[in-house]
Amino acid sequence: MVMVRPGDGDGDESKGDTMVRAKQPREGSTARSGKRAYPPVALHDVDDLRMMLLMRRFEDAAAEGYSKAKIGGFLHLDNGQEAAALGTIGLLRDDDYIVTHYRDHGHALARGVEPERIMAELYGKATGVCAGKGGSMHLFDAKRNFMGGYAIVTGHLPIACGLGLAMKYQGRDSVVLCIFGDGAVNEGEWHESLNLAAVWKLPVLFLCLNNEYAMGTAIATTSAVTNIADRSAAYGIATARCDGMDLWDTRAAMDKATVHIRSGKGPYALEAMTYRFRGHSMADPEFYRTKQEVSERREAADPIELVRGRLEEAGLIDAAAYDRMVAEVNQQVEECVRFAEESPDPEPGELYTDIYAGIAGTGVPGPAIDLGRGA
Amino acid sequence: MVMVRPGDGDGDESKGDTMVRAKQPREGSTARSGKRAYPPVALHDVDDLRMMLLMRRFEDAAAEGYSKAKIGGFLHLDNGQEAAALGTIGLLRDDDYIVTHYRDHGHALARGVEPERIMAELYGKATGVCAGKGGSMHLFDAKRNFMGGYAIVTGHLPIACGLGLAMKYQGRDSVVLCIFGDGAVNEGEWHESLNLAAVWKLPVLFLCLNNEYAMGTAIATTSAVTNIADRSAAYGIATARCDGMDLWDTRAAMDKATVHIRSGKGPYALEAMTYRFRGHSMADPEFYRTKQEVSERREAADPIELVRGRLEEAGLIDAAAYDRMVAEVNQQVEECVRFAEESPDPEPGELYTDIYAGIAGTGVPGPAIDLGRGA
Amino acid sequence: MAEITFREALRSTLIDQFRKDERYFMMGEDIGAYGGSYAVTRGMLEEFGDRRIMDTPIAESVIMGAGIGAAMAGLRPIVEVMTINFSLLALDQVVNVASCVRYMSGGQVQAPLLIRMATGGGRQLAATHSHSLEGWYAHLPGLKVVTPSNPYDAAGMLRAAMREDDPVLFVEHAALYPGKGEVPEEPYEVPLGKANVVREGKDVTVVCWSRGVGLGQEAATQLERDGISAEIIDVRSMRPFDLDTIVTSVKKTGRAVVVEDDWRFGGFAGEVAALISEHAFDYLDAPVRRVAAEDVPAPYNRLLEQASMPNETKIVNTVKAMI
Amino acid sequence: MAEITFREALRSTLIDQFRKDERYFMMGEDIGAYGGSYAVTRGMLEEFGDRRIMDTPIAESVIMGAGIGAAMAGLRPIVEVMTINFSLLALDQVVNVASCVRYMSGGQVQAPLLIRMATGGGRQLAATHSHSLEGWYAHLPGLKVVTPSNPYDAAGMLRAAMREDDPVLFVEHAALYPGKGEVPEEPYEVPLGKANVVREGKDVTVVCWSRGVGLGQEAATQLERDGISAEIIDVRSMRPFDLDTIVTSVKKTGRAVVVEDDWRFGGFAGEVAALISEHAFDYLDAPVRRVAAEDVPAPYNRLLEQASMPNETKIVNTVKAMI
Ligand SMILES: Cc1ncc(C[n+]2csc(CCOP(=O)(O)OP(=O)(O)O)c2C)c(N)n1
Ligand SMILES: Cc1ncc(C[n+]2csc(CCOP(=O)(O)OP(=O)(O)O)c2C)c(N)n1
Ligand SMILES: [Mg+2]
Ligand SMILES: [Mg+2]
Repeated sequence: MVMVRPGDGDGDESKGDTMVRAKQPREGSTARSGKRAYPPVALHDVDDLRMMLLMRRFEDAAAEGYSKAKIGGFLHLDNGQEAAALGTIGLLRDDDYIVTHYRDHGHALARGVEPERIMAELYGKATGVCAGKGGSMHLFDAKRNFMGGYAIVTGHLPIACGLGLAMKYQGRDSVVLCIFGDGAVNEGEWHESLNLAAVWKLPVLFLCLNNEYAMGTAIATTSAVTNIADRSAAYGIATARCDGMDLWDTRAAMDKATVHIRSGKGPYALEAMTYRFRGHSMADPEFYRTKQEVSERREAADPIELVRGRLEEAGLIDAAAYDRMVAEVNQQVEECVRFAEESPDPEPGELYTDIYAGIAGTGVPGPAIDLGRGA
Repeated sequence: MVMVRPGDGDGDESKGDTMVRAKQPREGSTARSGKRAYPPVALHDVDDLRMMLLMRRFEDAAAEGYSKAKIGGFLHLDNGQEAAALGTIGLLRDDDYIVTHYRDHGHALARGVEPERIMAELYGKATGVCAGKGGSMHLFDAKRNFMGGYAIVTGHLPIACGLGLAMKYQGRDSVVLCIFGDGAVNEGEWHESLNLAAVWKLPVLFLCLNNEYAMGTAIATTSAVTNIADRSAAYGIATARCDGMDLWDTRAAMDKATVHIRSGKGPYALEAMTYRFRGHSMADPEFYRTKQEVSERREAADPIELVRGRLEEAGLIDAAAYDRMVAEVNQQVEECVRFAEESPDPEPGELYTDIYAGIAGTGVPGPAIDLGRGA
Repeated sequence: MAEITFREALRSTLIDQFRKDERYFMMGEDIGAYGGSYAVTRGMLEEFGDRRIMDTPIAESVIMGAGIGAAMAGLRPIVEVMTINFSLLALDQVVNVASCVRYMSGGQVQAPLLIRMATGGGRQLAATHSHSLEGWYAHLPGLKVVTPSNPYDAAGMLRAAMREDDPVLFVEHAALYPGKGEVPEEPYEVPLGKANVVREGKDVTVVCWSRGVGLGQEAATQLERDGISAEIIDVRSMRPFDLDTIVTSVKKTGRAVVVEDDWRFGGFAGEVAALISEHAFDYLDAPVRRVAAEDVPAPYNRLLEQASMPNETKIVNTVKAMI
Repeated sequence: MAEITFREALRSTLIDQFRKDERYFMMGEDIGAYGGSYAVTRGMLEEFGDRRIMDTPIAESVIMGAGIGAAMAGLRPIVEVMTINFSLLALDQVVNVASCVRYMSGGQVQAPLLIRMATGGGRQLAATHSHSLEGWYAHLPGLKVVTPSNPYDAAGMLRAAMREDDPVLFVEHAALYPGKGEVPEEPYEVPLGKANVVREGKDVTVVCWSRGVGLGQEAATQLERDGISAEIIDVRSMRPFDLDTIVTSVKKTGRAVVVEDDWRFGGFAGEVAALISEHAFDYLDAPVRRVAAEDVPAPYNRLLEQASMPNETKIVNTVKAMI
């Protein structure tokens, strides 16, 4: 079901016509219809199920922490989008790069960042991945080339181009995975970035997680052409759409995309059709969609249920093993929360570190008075 | 030769597929090949010839003024682009709007702005269209709905959307003509503006004067897809390309575009293929193209020569009449220059007017000392 | 007089003006179906429809420019930028069109646009979402920049701003939205460009605006206990700026502290301090001090963030060190 | 030592560093085939090829971000923004990534990027093309902002800036490019963050930078004729800022004038004035004065534009009015 446009992957995109279709019917998620031809399940799919459960439970625990005011700021959860994240990030090599937006906990988990250090970051603790300075929207793990969550919509697309440029400059065949939402597509930086990546043939994979809404705004309200893969094709970029609720469909699309990029053919734009089961952030009153819509969509396609179902069918997991797995994951997340709660806040002096490589500030002495710190 | 994509003008763009073709061969200007089917020439074409001569001669006179340091700032001349400007602007109604970029003298002339007031503006005089405050790059004539030359590349595209929105809001069927170059299409605001105009169906005509270079950068250096009409189609916008060196071809395309917009179908993107015979600005050393390229292109297609040729063929003008016309235009431009030279500079106090509707400034008194004005 | 929130003061003023004059309409991200990210526009889509309450794409530059263009054509657009953080993406339109189009055109064209945006930190939104950059806007000739500190001023200044023939930036500190205050039911205006002495005092002048006014008042209460009498001036309008009121006060008190949420170095408080030093030089008993944000990107951790921001304790300590 | 232009000082330093270290490359509009809009990069495409001298689309935000991203991956990108006017379109990247990515990431990521841009008015480019907004950048913790006034500093500061592990904004006043000065042939560095006393004096301290230094020196020459001895300090680095050198001078002279090309209200000179008033309060015999641009959008007409800008006469008159 990966939709490949003519010219995709055959090494000669430039010749082929790529199509931009206005207002074509949305690809429904057909994950549970059973019509799809799947590859046989593999043992590592069990690990992926566990990871998806972890991603889901982690978000729920974060929501609880937020409700108790242990977590501050904005909190964007990605329940429902686990397959789209894991099916892409899970296929990357260690030397590949990731930049993503603020809805980034699951992405960090999928990249292998320690869950307790992510939770500790949400709690703002010294043991957090960013030592409590970045928070939920700005997760970084440089040693895993996880180069950040970014909270200015599309602010990271130019950064992805730069990372891709560095790969190309150094003759490395790493891929830069750049993740954003459907609402990001109308921002000028999206355009500038796709064009630059196309004309310089940068190894950037532009992954749009199309969950149909940008905060409360449905995509058709803000785009005359709602097929984002097609819009991306206008740059001469190879594109595809996949069912982001389906781990296997996403993986297949991701595989094609990375092969394309590593072979030096330049960027690729992948649109994963997905849906978020929670509000935009914890502050979202969800006026713009009905509870019924959400529950119907969840009923129709929960990415975890799909994986679980296929593993059960294949006899790789049974109900008891699944329950055990859920319990283990719950336990693991509880420990993350405990770790976060018990971790210390950053030292007050941390306020002034990590600004410059050296100690230089303004060069102007601060006022020689008690600042009333931590008031 | 106006290239119309399927769905264009048939009232149902949304259904039709619009094509984005990468790296298709550039439309050569076939103006002088004589193969084109032209409408019969008309008497008003003689006026257009005169106007094009005026546009050309005006620019040459501006260049002279600049060389004598009577004109300051940056000076961008549009010799060679006369048909693209007149073939579009000339078809507008009085209640239509225009916003354009810094290469704007010819556009103001085509709109009927008094040539002497444009020249006076280049000379920075009180009699200039903007009272000497705007200069070459920022010509305005509000009573003719000529809403400005803008010098930040694409800065005026959002403005065009706003003017268009106002037309729609008020139920008026005016067209907003928005003119920019090929270099502008990679800027984020181009994207934001085309998308907004498309989704809100704003009556904006996006006219790209594709003269193949942005300063010294050839279009293929910066765009993987160099067909700008096709790139515009990615927004679900009706598009066409025309030969901007050919007054009739441009007019035909413009006619289609305005009919489309006035019938409420939303924006239109027109790409006029053209070429500038002079450097980007008076400061351009033109390292990036050869003198030979320029003279060949000029030889192959000078928009003025085409009009003159057809008028001669049709017996509407002969060599003597043409020479007389040239002499008259030269005379007219000389008078513009004289007017500009003899006009006074703005009063010193003008520095502080036209900032606010009232007199409010910062509210802070200036230093009570002689400012050494005009030093 | 009713006790209403700052948010409600804005909302009811907008609604009242929308009912009276068709030329007003609003554009912004999530102002309609979502109900406004700070709920200022809640219910307006339902009443005025999507012709006048327009949910836009996430595309700040074209939203701003579309507002400017529509204003140039005679309408009275209101552009809501969700927060000042995102306004950087639209800054070019403000600097290079809105604030100078009247001038460049030699007075032919005006852009009577109202720009609204939320500002300020303090909610653990970290480095990219906690800016207080309204001082940058106040730097621009051709623009007016106002920032109310309470519901009464919010309603009155918004009404006045909506009548202006110049572009006005109306800055709303996000921390103030839920705060309550008395607001008359009858329409009224608070003229732009007038500072307000919100508390009289004789030992020191605390110059503040927006969220800072509450801090200043709280500090004054604390200082009073130690026998120090602080005069609190709410600047209200950053441009035009009511220097007279401030200088008059400083001539009386001999001391001034300027409070702002933005970073100290290169912030607007520096301008205010410089102006006071320049215009009340002979009356100053101590150098003008500033209480502003620490020179660090906003940290996420709550304690660090609180430590980085101005607060009443810092004002009190600063004043005490001056006396 | 050779007499070379400011432009040539930059160009030869870039070339020297490019030859020595492969990690340097440059991106910008028209830096290659066109030869650089101010000809700073002329000939570099020919020597280093289009892998290292990259002509970009007109798309300031992605150029800036691509520089930041490449720096994060270990390269040493140089981004040329044609002029500071256009940099507003890339400002978000500077504010919300370059200057705070180290902090947000808890020190894991750095962006050792060099940003170069031309600044300043005076060439009749009118309201949209005559900005001097470097003070805005100096406001940002995490960024360094320097602005040399002569060829010697240009080469030495550029060399130092290219070695920094922090993002540095290198601001080049367009009026200075053709100016000549002595520059050693051997590589040298001028450390960032150090002001320079370019002329000693005892009656007044003139604090200036970039184009202002020439104005200050000219004013000092004129003042000398009237028996007034002016000390001229070239700030050189706006952030970090060498307050010590300035305060030491003002303690000696008792008077200060700050000169800048930007608008007075809310400009960086206000910060400098506020700092001087704060840190040399007891030594000041007169309020600190500023000579800056008039509070108007830049007009096109030459006489109006000249009248709107700081010049030596205004400095002289300001000093005389203080003494
Ligand atoms: C430049 C900018 N404008 C506005 C916002 C506020 N905002 C945060 S997320 C968001 C919606 C983004 O939607 P989408 O890209 O579809 O991603 P999703 O949240 O659905 O995953 C908006 C408008 C922002 N962070 N940055
Ligand atoms: C935002 C911005 N970036 C850069 C520039 C400098 N600049 C002025 S014109 C120009 C080239 C524009 O080329 P194009 O759009 O093709 O128009 P043309 O000059 O060919 O008519 C550039 C880069 C600018 N004015 N604004
Ligand atoms: Mg979305
Ligand atoms: Mg061009």
